[in-house]
Amino acid sequence: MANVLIWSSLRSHTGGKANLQIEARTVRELLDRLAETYPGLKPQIQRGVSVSIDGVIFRDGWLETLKPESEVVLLPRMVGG
Amino acid sequence: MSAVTVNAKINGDPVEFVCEPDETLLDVLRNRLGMTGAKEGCSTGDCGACSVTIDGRLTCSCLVLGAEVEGLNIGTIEGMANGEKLHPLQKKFLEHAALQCGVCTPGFLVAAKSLLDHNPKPTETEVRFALAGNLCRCTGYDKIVRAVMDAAAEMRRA
Amino acid sequence: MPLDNTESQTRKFKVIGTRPIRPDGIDKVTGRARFGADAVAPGMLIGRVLRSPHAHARIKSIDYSKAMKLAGVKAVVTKDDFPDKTDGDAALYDVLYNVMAREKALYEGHAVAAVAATSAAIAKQALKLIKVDYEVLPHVTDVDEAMKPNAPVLHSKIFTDGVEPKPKKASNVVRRYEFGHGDVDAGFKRADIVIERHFRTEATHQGYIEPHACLANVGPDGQGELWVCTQGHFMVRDTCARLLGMDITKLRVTASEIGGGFGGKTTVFIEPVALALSRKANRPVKVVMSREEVFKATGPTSSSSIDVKIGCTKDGRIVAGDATLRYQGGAFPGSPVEFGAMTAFAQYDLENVRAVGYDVVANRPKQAAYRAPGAPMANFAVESVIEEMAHKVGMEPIDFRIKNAAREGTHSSYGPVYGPIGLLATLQKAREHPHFRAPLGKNQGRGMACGFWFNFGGQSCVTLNVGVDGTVGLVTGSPDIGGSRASMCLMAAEELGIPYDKVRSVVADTGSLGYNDVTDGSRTTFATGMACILAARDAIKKLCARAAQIWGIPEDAVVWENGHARPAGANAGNFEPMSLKEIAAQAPSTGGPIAGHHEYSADGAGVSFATHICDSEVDPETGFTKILRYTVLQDAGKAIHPSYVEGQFQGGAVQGIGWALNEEYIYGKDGRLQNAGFLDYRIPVCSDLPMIDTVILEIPNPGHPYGVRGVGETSIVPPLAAVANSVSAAVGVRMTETPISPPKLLKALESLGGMKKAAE
Amino acid sequence: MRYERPNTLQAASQLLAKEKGSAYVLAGGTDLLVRLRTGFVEPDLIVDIKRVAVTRTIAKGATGWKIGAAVTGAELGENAALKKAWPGVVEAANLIGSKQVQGRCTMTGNLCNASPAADSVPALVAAGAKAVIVGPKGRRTIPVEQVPVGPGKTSLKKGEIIESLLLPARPARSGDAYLRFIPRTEMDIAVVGVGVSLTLDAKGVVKDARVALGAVAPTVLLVPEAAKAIIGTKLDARAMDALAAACSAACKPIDDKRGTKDYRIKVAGVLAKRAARIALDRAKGSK
Repeated sequence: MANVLIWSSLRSHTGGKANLQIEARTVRELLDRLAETYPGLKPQIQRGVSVSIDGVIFRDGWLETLKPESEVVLLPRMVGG
Repeated sequence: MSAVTVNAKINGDPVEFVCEPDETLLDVLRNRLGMTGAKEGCSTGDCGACSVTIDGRLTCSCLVLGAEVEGLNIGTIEGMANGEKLHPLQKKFLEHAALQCGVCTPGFLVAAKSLLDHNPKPTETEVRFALAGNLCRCTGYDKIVRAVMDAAAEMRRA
Repeated sequence: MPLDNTESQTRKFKVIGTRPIRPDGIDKVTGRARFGADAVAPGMLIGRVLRSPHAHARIKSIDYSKAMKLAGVKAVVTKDDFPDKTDGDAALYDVLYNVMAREKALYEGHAVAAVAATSAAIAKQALKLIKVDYEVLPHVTDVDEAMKPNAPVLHSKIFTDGVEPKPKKASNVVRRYEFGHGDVDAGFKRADIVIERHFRTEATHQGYIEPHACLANVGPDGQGELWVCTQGHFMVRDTCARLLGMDITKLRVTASEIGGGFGGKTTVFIEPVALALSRKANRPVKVVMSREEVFKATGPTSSSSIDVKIGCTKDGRIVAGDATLRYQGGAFPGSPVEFGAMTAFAQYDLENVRAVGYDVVANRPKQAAYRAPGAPMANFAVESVIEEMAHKVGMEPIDFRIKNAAREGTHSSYGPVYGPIGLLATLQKAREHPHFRAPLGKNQGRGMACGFWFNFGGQSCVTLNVGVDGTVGLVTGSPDIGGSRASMCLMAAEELGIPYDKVRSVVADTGSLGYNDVTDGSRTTFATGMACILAARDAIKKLCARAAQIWGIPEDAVVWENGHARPAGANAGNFEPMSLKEIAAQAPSTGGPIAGHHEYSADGAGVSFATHICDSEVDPETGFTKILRYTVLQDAGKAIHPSYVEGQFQGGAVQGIGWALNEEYIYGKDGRLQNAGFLDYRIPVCSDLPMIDTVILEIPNPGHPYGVRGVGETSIVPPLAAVANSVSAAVGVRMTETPISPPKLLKALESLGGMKKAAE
Repeated sequence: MRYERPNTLQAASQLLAKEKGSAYVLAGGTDLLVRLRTGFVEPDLIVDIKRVAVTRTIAKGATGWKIGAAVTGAELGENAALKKAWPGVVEAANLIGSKQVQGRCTMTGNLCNASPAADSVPALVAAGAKAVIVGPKGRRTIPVEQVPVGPGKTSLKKGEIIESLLLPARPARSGDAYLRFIPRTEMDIAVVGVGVSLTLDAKGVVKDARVALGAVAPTVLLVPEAAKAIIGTKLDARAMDALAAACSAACKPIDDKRGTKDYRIKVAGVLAKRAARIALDRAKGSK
């Protein structure tokens, strides 16, 4: 079970929870599970998210594999200048 | 509009061109003569990217009508190197990495050459004020000033 | 990650870290380099765009029949030529709407029509013959005004997202973001000192010297070509093709040399218009923006209004940080407020932190990314309060920052836990730097600030072709905005073990290479550079295989060392090492061409921190601020070409100095931009500045084989606060609005004088 | 649009007088070309006067200096004798734009552009300069402060051209100076400009002075009250304060993108003092 941290303003869609335990092997699975479990998160996920897995930022890495103890932080999709 | 025929010299070579009376020298160089080394950054004389010399005097080619240069000698970036041999300023700009995107570079080189033609031993402050009419957004000017000072030193040694 | 990156700690480099001449250098010092506006095509038409003079207006009708009758006019396009093909993609629809206004013009300068004619003069004349019937609507350009309940509403479909309950009334507030952890209210209860301040920053423009320019050529068969100055020609291709209903691969886009971008050339403006005109006229069409158009219709930054509250204990430990940020991002959703909120406190190790951001629309041009988008404004606010707080606690600001600095293991304000980071190293180096102890005179002051940016990787695709003479052609798809071709060559040369001057790097068009993300996010040297390394390793594998075949030994019995294939050991056989050149010479008769390739999406870019020190002198009678000395200390991970790393530090710092002191978008009551030119939009000139000293720190990024981190963006983050803090140190006033223009500073000095008199 | 390049001012004047549409004189062109480019003006005729020899020369005579209308800023700066006689005027002219602009711009153009913020104009007004005008009805000479009558407007009549500017011979024990405030160090339009010219008596008392302000009213202002505040003084602190107060009081500025009313009023006084100090030092240094 990956430990997923979501940013504060998304918590209204998760019943106030900041930490979510999600069973997923890849980032893509994780995002799918999140959208299924918490439909309120779907628009943001569709708009685009990046993730940090154990401190390393992945802008698009949907196929990145997750370890059971991975800490995944959801981030708005990264942009740069 | 009645087009004007103009005979002038560019980098010492004779040219004849026809232009509309409201065309700038920059338009003529770029669009009629295919000399795109001078760049249009603003068309209001505020950025210096279109710098040329007219009879040795530095100016912005966007502030000159093509029709005005009858009988005059225009100096552009295309005439700066001597055959294969780069001008010391060109060489030093490369060595000092005094360009990033490079769009302001022709204007800086023409302006810097004009400075060194008049003042072979400028101080840093003199370089900075002489080049104040050339905008660079990439470098913060540091390496440009160093390159000009270094080129001046090399030219004095030569 | 297939890479063994531990070598970045110990590897002895041969060419990495040297400062060779860039491959595009000669072209750029001789005027031969071809930028966006330098291309021509046979039979080329000139395109011009008609723009709204109103900040907010309903477009009732557009009549261009007279324009079409003008001799020499070959095509006119309006919104009708851009049917909505965005298929529910809201962000893409906004791009479409920004490219050509639809039911409303949303800002002064919004494109409403365009013409293509046989000359610039005719095109200009034709624009005057287009009749647009506008119904002028009330407008709003200020962020705080735009958030008020009675403000003119730009979009009837925006109902603030992220607030409960969801509003029933449309407004200009697009979305609310919140980041952070801990309990800030509890934190503030433990605080001995609390400082709360309000800040405002005006919008600034990226200010690249080269205006947007492109040359489009589309035929009736649906195939097209586009020459364009952009930070990402693959992005341009995909976006234009989708907007215009073209097949993506039938549009070939070539990136010209690009005269600066800084984030401003990461989207499309005139490109779809030029393509549509070309398609309609069946002729090549060139469109070049004027400087005025660049200011009025391309991406400035957000303007912002920010509240910051920080609490700390008597001994200087921050116990809570709280910020509310409101960014106006122009006429469409998407201000970078979330990045402001994420980065505001990223440089500190905080138990309790909260940052709330509001994305707001207003009648201004759609903001575009600008170097570390969203971060400088937030940093200005937080680092100003930090400096003030340090003084209040009675600590040196640098000690206060060191005490509270984020470090490896810190739970960052935006979520993840930091790996090895270089913030403390930059602070410690700053303290040791001679600048830090240099004497100051009257009305002079020293300020500092620390800044952060994420950096990211993204998609890159690289091909490396070995020539029969042993030279190497490196094909990348990342437009080179600051000398990156030199860095790419260095990395390939390092891997292959050949001299730098045996590698030539070109930026390929979209028909010649797989997709490459935009050159942004400080990603190119990191991500495309790593692809170069991996493409070189792929080529090495093939070179070794070729040597193995020639020698008649197994492939795995050959290793690559110092530019040579050699048998792996005594058992492999006794053969003289073969150089790359020798193998290449035999390529035609030993199996054909040898090439390496790599395509991927890179991640693990590694965050970057910087500390800036600024000395300034204020003329107390005029409010003029002169920057006397400036030092940038930043972690680069590993500097591939140190000159261009320094260049990024210096350029970003000076853009930040401009933002701090003089750059701003000035709007009249009519909602029109009053300073759309380089005369009154005052970017720093050469005589405004001292040399910008740089210190490159190299704390290797474990996510890159050489340890590279992105370096392009962090340098614009700290200057706003560093300058403001130096002004405060010089003359004792705390400036909370940028730009710190002379009239504002003089006014502040006068009210300080008044307060001092009152106190006496 | 037609472009004409006559060899005499009479011919130029006739061309301008005869033109039914809009006609403009071109000397340096640093303002005209910007307006042309931005569509602010759409001339039917441009008359380039640079082939008229008298417009290209700087002449020193018994009564003073005659500076041709097409003499560039760079040429002024290279004329050591003029620079020594009227350093404030030359410095002011040399502040216009960049080195590139200096290669083209002229003081007469600066005057005829009639911007209240023109850098050379307060210095010329303080120096007591006059404009020699050639027109269909002959020649006339007027003080330069009478040329601009409002932003972008001059008192020149159709067909009239300024041939040259006259500066008096430098009196003994006199000096002039011009200072402006800009937010950057170069390339900006003056937010406030102050020109001061003064003459001392043998005891070092100011016996004559002229003070002019730029960018604080619709036209450049000659401020007699400011001159009065320093005449008869040795420019001690009290006189300086009186000078500053008189300058600030004379300002009728507007709030605009370059500065606020309050700012201009305050800084006019600050710069007046600083310019007066420089003019004083120059007067003391000159024989």
